[in-house]
Amino acid sequence: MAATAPPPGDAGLEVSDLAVSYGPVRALRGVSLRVTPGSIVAVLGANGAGKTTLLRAISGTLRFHRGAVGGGVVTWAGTRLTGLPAPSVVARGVTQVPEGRRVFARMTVEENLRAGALGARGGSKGAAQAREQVLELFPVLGERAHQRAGLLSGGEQQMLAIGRALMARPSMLLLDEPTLGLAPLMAARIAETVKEINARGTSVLLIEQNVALAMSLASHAYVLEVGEVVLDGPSADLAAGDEVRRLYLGIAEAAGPAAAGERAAGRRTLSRWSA
Amino acid sequence: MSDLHETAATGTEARAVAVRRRLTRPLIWVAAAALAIAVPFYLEGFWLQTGLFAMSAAVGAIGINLLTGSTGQLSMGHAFFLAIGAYAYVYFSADPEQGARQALGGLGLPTPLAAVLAVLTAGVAGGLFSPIAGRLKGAYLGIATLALIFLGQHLLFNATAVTGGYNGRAVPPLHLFGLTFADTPALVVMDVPFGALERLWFLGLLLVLGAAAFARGVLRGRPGRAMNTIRDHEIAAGVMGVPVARYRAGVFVLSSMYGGLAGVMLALVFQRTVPDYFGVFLSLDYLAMIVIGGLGSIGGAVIGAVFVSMLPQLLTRYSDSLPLIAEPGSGGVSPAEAARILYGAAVVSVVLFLPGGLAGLFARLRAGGGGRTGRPARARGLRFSSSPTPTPSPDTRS
Amino acid sequence: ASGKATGGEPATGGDGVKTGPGVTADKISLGMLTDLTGPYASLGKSITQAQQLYFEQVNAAGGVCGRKLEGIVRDHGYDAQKAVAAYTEIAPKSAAITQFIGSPMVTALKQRIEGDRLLTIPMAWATSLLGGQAIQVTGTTYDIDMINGVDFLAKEKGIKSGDKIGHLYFEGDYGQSALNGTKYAAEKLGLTVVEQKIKATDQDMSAQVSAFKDAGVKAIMVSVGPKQAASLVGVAVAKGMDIPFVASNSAYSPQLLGTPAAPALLKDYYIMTAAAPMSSPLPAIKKLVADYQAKYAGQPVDSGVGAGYSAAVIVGDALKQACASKDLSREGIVKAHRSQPSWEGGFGTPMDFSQIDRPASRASFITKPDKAAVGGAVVFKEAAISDLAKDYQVPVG
Amino acid sequence: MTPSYQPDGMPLLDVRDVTVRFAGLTALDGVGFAVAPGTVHAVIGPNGAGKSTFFNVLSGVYKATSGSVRLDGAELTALPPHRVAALGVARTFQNIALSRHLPVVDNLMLGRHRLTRAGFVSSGLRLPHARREWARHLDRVTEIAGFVGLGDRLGTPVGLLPYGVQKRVELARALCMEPRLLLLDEPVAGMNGGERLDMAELIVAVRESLGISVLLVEHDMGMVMRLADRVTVLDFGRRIADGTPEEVQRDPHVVRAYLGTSPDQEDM
Amino acid sequence: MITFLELLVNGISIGAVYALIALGFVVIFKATEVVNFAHASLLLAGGYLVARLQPLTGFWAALVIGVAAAAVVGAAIEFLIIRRANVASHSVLAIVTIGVDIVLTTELTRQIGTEILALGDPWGDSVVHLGEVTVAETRIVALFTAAALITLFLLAFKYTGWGIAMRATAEDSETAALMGIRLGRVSLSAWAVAGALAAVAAVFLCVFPTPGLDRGTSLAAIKAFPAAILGGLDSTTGALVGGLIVGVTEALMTGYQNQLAFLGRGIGDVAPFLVMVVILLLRPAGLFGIRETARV
Ligand SMILES: Nc1ncnc2c1ncn2[C@@H]1O[C@H](COP(=O)(O)OP(=O)(O)OP(=O)(O)O)[C@@H](O)[C@H]1O
Ligand SMILES: Nc1ncnc2c1ncn2[C@@H]1O[C@H](COP(=O)(O)OP(=O)(O)OP(=O)(O)O)[C@@H](O)[C@H]1O
Ligand SMILES: [Mg+2]
Ligand SMILES: [Mg+2]
Repeated sequence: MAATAPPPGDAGLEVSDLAVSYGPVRALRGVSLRVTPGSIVAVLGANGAGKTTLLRAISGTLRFHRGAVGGGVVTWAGTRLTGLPAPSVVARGVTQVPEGRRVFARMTVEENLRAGALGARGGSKGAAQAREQVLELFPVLGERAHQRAGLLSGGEQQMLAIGRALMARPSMLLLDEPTLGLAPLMAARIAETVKEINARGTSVLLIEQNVALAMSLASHAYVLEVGEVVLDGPSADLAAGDEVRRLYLGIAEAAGPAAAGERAAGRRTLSRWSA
Repeated sequence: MSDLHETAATGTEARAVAVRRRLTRPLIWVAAAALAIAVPFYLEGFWLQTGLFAMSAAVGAIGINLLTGSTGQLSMGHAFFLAIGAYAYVYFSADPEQGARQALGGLGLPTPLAAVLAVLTAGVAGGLFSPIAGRLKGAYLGIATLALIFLGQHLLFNATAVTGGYNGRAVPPLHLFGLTFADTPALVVMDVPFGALERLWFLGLLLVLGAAAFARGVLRGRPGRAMNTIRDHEIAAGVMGVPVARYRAGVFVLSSMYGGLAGVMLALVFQRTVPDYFGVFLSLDYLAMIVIGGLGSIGGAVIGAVFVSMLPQLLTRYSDSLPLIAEPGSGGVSPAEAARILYGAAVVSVVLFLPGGLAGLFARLRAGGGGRTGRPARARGLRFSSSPTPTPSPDTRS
Repeated sequence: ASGKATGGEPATGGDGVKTGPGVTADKISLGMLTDLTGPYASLGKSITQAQQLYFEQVNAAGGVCGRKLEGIVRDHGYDAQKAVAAYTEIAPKSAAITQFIGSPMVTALKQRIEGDRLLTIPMAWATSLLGGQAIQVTGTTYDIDMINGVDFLAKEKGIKSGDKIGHLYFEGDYGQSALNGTKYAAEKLGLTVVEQKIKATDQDMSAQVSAFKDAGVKAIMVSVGPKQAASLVGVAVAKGMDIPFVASNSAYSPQLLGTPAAPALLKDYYIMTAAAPMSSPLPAIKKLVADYQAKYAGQPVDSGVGAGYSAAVIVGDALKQACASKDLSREGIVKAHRSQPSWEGGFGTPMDFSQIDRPASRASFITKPDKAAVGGAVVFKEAAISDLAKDYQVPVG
Repeated sequence: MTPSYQPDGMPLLDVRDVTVRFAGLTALDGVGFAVAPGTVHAVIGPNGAGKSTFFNVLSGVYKATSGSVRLDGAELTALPPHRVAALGVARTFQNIALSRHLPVVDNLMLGRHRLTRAGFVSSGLRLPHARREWARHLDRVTEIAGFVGLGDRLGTPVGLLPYGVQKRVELARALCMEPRLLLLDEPVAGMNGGERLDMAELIVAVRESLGISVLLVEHDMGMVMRLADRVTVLDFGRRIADGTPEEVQRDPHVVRAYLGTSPDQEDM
Repeated sequence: MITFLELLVNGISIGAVYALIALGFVVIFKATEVVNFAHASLLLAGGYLVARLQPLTGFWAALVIGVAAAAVVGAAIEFLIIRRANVASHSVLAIVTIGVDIVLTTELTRQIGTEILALGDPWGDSVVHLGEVTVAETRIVALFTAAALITLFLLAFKYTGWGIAMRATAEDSETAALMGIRLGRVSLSAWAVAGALAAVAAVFLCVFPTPGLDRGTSLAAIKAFPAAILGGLDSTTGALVGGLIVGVTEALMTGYQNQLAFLGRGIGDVAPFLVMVVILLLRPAGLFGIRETARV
C-alpha cells in the first residue's frame, strides 16, 4: 500500500515531505502526515524507524541531537514550526512529552510541574488551574509533591512527565511512547488519560509500541519504516489488516518472513563456560 | 538504522584505505624515528630543552588523561605528583650535605634506582589520597585535589631537610650504563658536543614512548574497559564486577606515577628543583593539555603537551618577527602575554571548533577522503563522558 | 655536519681583543631576564627601561671597546621553567646578564651560571645568591638591611632589651634572608622576634596584626610585597597600634600613596635600602631621573629605575675594565668585574666586588614615604653601617 | 493469599524479610520468597511497587535496611556490587546502562571482568598471559554474541545501535558474566511484538542451555505467563501473591492492584 | 581570649568576602553544572571597572555601573563562548572556563599594569569596636551584604520561575527546552548574575584591610573554592557557611601560627584545604550539598 497524501486541510498539525538527517544518517525521508484538530493520531513503527525523530522535528529539539531538517515543512494551525526553537513551539501550544520520561530528577515533583508551566501563556492563574487538573488526573503526584522526582518509580515518572507537559495547557500534545515500562493497569490508565485529555480539546500525536492500545485510542494511524511512511489509514482498517498484525503485533510469527533469520536456523544453544 | 552509516565505510574503498595505511604506517614511523634521532645533532640547546620539557609534559599528560579522559575523574592536583617525583628523586639520589643554614638529607642511592623509587613514591602519595580519590568524582574531586597543591607547597617550603626549602635542591645527574646525563664529562658524537640536553633527549624519547605504550596497553586491556565504564555508568560498572572505588583509586595511583615520572624527567632537565614551579598553574596547564590534545586519547595527550609547552617558547623566541607583538617592555602586548592569551584562546577554540581536540583533527585529516574505517568510537576521539555521573533520571534511549 | 659542530670557543678579534660568546666585532649583547607579566612586573618594567636607557647613552657615546651594547630582553613572568628556557636560549649569545629578576629563578640556574662564567646581576638580594664568581649581588643583602633597621629601632625608637618585635615576611628566599637578619640583631640586642610568614597571594593582614598585637610587639619588620605591607600598616593603625615599621626595600612602592593606606604609611614607616632613593640630591641620580623622565615621560620613577640603571652601569664598567685588559671573553669580564674592591657609581654606597662571599655593601639608607618626592620616598637617614652589621657573618649559599 | 511455595531441595536464592526504607518511604516491606535452581521466577507489580529496588538490593546497589538475601547459602546484603557480581549474580537495567561510545565487543568484554585477571601492570606491559587471557575470553564473548544474535555487530559502537539491539547487548553483557542468577529488569520494555518474541525465546534458550536461574521483572503479562515457572507479586513494597502464573493471574488482589482487567484481554 | 575573639571576628569578616565569591561559583554551578574557573577573572574585571570609574563618578555610581558592566562581561562570556561550546560534559566546559580565565586575566593585568587601584569607598579605614575587639567597617558591611544576597538567592532558586528554570536547565537542557524554557536566557542570566556578584565581592576584597585592586587580587578566588565545595557546590547556604569556615580556619591558624610552629609556618593558607578534605571525607557532597542517590 502506498502512502496516501493527506488531504489538504485548514488548521491542525501538518507535516509535509519532511526529511531529517543526523549528520550522514538520514532518519526521515519524505514523511507527510496530518493531525486534524481534536483528533488522536498514532504513529507506529519498529525501533529506529524514525518515530522519535519525527517528534523532534516538530518540537524543534533536533538540534540537541545534531540533527537537521533537510527538507519539507511542519505547520501548526497554519503557522510554520520548522526552524523555530523549541520554546517558541511550546509557546504556540505544541508540547512534547519526551521519550523515556526525562523528569528533572533532582527537583521535586512540585517543581517539575512548575517547570512545565514556565513556557505557557496564561499567567499564574492559568498555571494554578492546570495544576489542579493535573493533580486530578494523577493524584499520586499530589501525594509525592515534595519528593525528588528521580526517586519516583518508572510509572510515577511517566505520569509526572505527562502531567508536566499538561501544565503548559497545550492544544497539541506529542506523546512519545507514554506506556513504556508501565504496568498493564497503569498503561490502561494512561490510555484513558490520553482519551480524557483529548476529550478536553487537545489534539494528540501518539507514538506507541503497544499497537493494540494505540489502535484503540487513535482514529488514524501511520506506519513508519526506515524513515518512510509505508502505510496509513483509519486505525480500525489498519488493525484489521494482516500486515500490521504480522509486523507489529508479533502474531503468527512462525509464518511471516520477519520471523526468518536466526529463529529459522533452529534452536539457539550456548554451551556452559568452563574455565 | 545503523546500516545507513556503515555503508560508506565498507566495501573495496575501505579495504584500499586499509592497505594503503598498512604500507604507509611503518614508513611514517621510520621517518619519525630518524627525525627524532637527528634532532640533537642539529638543534641548539634552547630547542632541545624545550623539547625535553615537552616530553616531560607529555608523560604527565598521558597520566592525567588516563584519569580525566578515560575514567572521568577531574584532578587539579597533578603538579603535586610532579613535585613528589622530582623531589623524591633528588632525595633518594643525593648525598647528605651540610649547607650554610640547613642540613640537606639524602640517601645517596644509585640514580636509576632513585628514579624508580621516586616514581613509586609518587604512586604511594597517590595511594594515600585514595580515600578521597576513590570516593569523590567530578567537580568535587577536582577541587579536593587542589588541597594537594597547597599541602604540597607547604611541605616543599617547610620540610627543608628533604626539599631544601624555598631554594630547592640541585638535582644529581642520572648515571645509566656508565653514561652520565650531564655536561661533564665531555662527550663528542660525530663532531657535536653532547651535553646534558643532548644525552637526555634520547632518554626522554624512550620514556615517552614507553609511557605511551604502557598507557595504550592499559586502555585497550581489561583495566581500560573498566575505567571507561566507570566514566560512562558507574553503577553498571559496579554491577559488572568492577570494584569502582578501588579502580578509581588505582587509576589515581597510576596517574600519580605518571606525574612522578614526569617530575623526575623535569628535574633532570632543570638540574634543580624549585618549589614555586609546582603550583596550581602547572596543574591547570595539564588540564589544558589534555583538552587541547583530545580527551581520552594518548596521542592527544602528547600533542597537547607539545602544544602547551612549546607555544610560549616559540612566541618569545620569535617575538621580534611576529606582527602585533611588541618588544618586551615597550608597552604593547608582550610575547609572554601574547602566549598566554593565545594559549587561553586555544583551549577555548579547541572546544568550540574541534571536538576531539587536535588528535581528533589529525585523525580526521588522515581519514579524510577514505571514509571511516576501523573502530569509529576510537577514531572519533572519545568524549569526556556521555553522562559524567550516573544521572538519576532514566537514561534516554538513543 | 651541523652548525652545532663548531663550539663557542673564545676567539681573538681584529682589534686584538679576545672575545667570547655575545661579543662580535661591533656588538656586545647583554641578556636581561626579567618579569614583565608576573608579580614583579612593575619592578621589571622600570629596570628594563632604565637599562635600555643606559645602553642608549653608552652607544651614543661610542659604545664600549668600539662596540655597541645591545640588550636581549626575555620575560619569564616569574615562572621558573620559562626562566630556565629563556636562559638556555640567551646565555649562548650574551656577554653578561644585566638583570635577572626572581631569586628562585636565579637559584635554579645558579650552577649553570657559574659553570658558564656569565656575569649576572640578580635583582634579588638574598644571601643564598652569594658565594659565586659570576653572580654579583649589588649593595646590601636583605639581612643586612634588617640588621641596620633593628639597630635603628634600638637607637632611635626606644626599643630595648626584653622587648618584642614582629617580623612579617614572605615565604621564600627574600623573607627568609630578611628574617635571618632580624633574628641576628634581636639576639644581639636581647629582643624577641614574633614571626608571621605569609604567601604572596595573601591580601588581608588582619589576622597577622591581631597576632602581633596579642604578642605585644613594639615594632614590626616588614619583608613582604607592597600590598601586604599597606594592609599590615593600615590595619595596625586602625587597631590603635602606634608603633614603627621598618621595611625591606621591596616592601614599598610609591603607588601605595594613592591608596587608603597612605596616611598610615606616611606616619611611621621606614624603608631600608642600599641605593639612594630617586629623590636624592646625588648628581648621578638627579641626572638619571631627568634622563629617564625625558625618555619615558609620565612613567613612575621608582626604585627599580635606580636599581636597574646602576646594575647596567656595573656591567658597563666591568666591560670597560675588561676591554682595557683586552679580554672580552666571559672569563675576562668576570675577572675584570671582580677586580674592583671599591666601586662607586654615584648611586649611594660604594661597593666591594672583590669578595664573593660577602655583600657588596653593608650600608643602608633609611628612607621614608613622601608624596611629593620623586619615587615616593625621601632619605630619612643617610647610608650608614650599624655596629651590628659590621660584625655580622653572612651565611652563604 | 496463595500458599507459600516450598521448592524441592535448597533454593538458589532465599530472600527473607527484606525491608528497604528511603527517607520517609518504605520501598520494600518484609519481602520474602525463594527461587529454585534452574527456574524462571517473575516479579511483577504496579509501578513503584519496589521491583527495581529489590533488584538493586540483590545486586548490591542498595543496602537493605533489614532482612537477608542468600545466594546458595551466602549472605548478599552487606556486600558491595562487585562482590555480589563475584558470587555469580548478573543483571540488566531497566534503563540501558551501556558505554555508548564503546563498541559492542568492549561492552561485552566488560562482562568478563570478574572472570579475568589482567591488571594495570600486565595489561600495560602486554604480558603474554594477559594477551592469552584476552584471546580466550574474546572467543567466548564472540560465542555469546552469536548466541544472542549480535555476531555481526561486535565492532559497532553501542550508541549507534537500535534500542532493541541495545537491550540485547545488555543481556549479552550479563551472560558474559557467566552468572548463576540472572536478573532481568523489564527486558522487553519498549520493544515491538516481533522483538518481544525474539527476546522471550532468547530467555528460554538461556535457561535451557545454561540451566541458570532467571529472575524477571516485566510488565508484559503475556511474556510472564509464557516464561515464568513461578511469580511473586509486589504492591507498595509488600508481597501480595506468590505462586504459579495461573494462580497469580486469578488472584483477586493481583487483578485489583495490577492487572486491572482479566488477563486474557490484556494479552497481546 | 581577646585574641581568640579578635581572630574569630577577623575570620568571620574575611569569611563573608569568601562567601560572596563562593556564591558566584554556586550560582553558575546550579544553573549550568559548570565549575567556573573564570570567576577569578570576573572578580578582577568587576573590581577593575569599579576602580576605574570611581574617580569619575564617585563610589556609589561606580559601584552600580561597575556591577552592571561586570554582569555584561559575564553575559558576554556566556554568549560568545559557553553557549557555543557543544560538549557533552560539564567538566570540559569547566576546562574551557580555565581558558577564558587565562585570556581575561592576562588582558586585565596588562591594563592594570603595575598600579594599585583604590576603590574610593565611603568606609575608609574606620573600624568598629566590639568590646576589645575591633573589626573593619567594610567587613561588617560585607557580612551583611553576603547574608542578604545569599538569602535572596536561596529564595530565588527555590521559589521563582527563574530559579526553577535554572535548575531544570542544569539538569537536562533538552527537556527544559521542551518545557518552553529559553535556555539561552537562563544561562545568560546566570552568567550575568555571577558577573555582578563577582563585582560586589571584588569591591569588598579590595577595600580596607587591603589597600586596593592590583593584578594579584584575583588570586583570592582560589580560597573561595574550598569555601564553595565544603558547603556543597549547589547550595547557597553552603556558600555562606563554607566561606565562614574558611575565613575562620585561616584566621585562627594564622593567628596561632607561633603556637603551631611545629606544623610549619604559613599553615594558615593550607588549613582551609585540609578542613575541606576532612569534610569531604565525611560528606562527599559537602555540608549542604545534595548527595546524589543514583537510581537505576
Ligand atoms: N542523535 C542521533 N545521531 C545519529 N543518529 C540518530 C540519532 N538519533 C537517532 N538516530 C538514528 O535515526 C534513526 C531513527 O531514530 P529514532 O530515535 O527516531 O527511532 P524511533 O522510531 O523513535 O525508535 P525507538 O522505537 O527505538 O524509539 C535511527 O536509525 C537512529 O539510529
Ligand atoms: N534511591 C531512592 N530513594 C528514595 N526512594 C526511592 C529510591 N529508589 C526507589 N525509591 C522509591 O521506591 C519505590 C519503589 O521504586 P522501584 O523503582 O523499585 O519501583 P518499580 O517496582 O521498579 O517500578 P517500575 O515498574 O515503575 O519500574 C518508588 O516509590 C520509588 O519512588
Ligand atoms: Mg523513539
Ligand atoms: Mg523498575
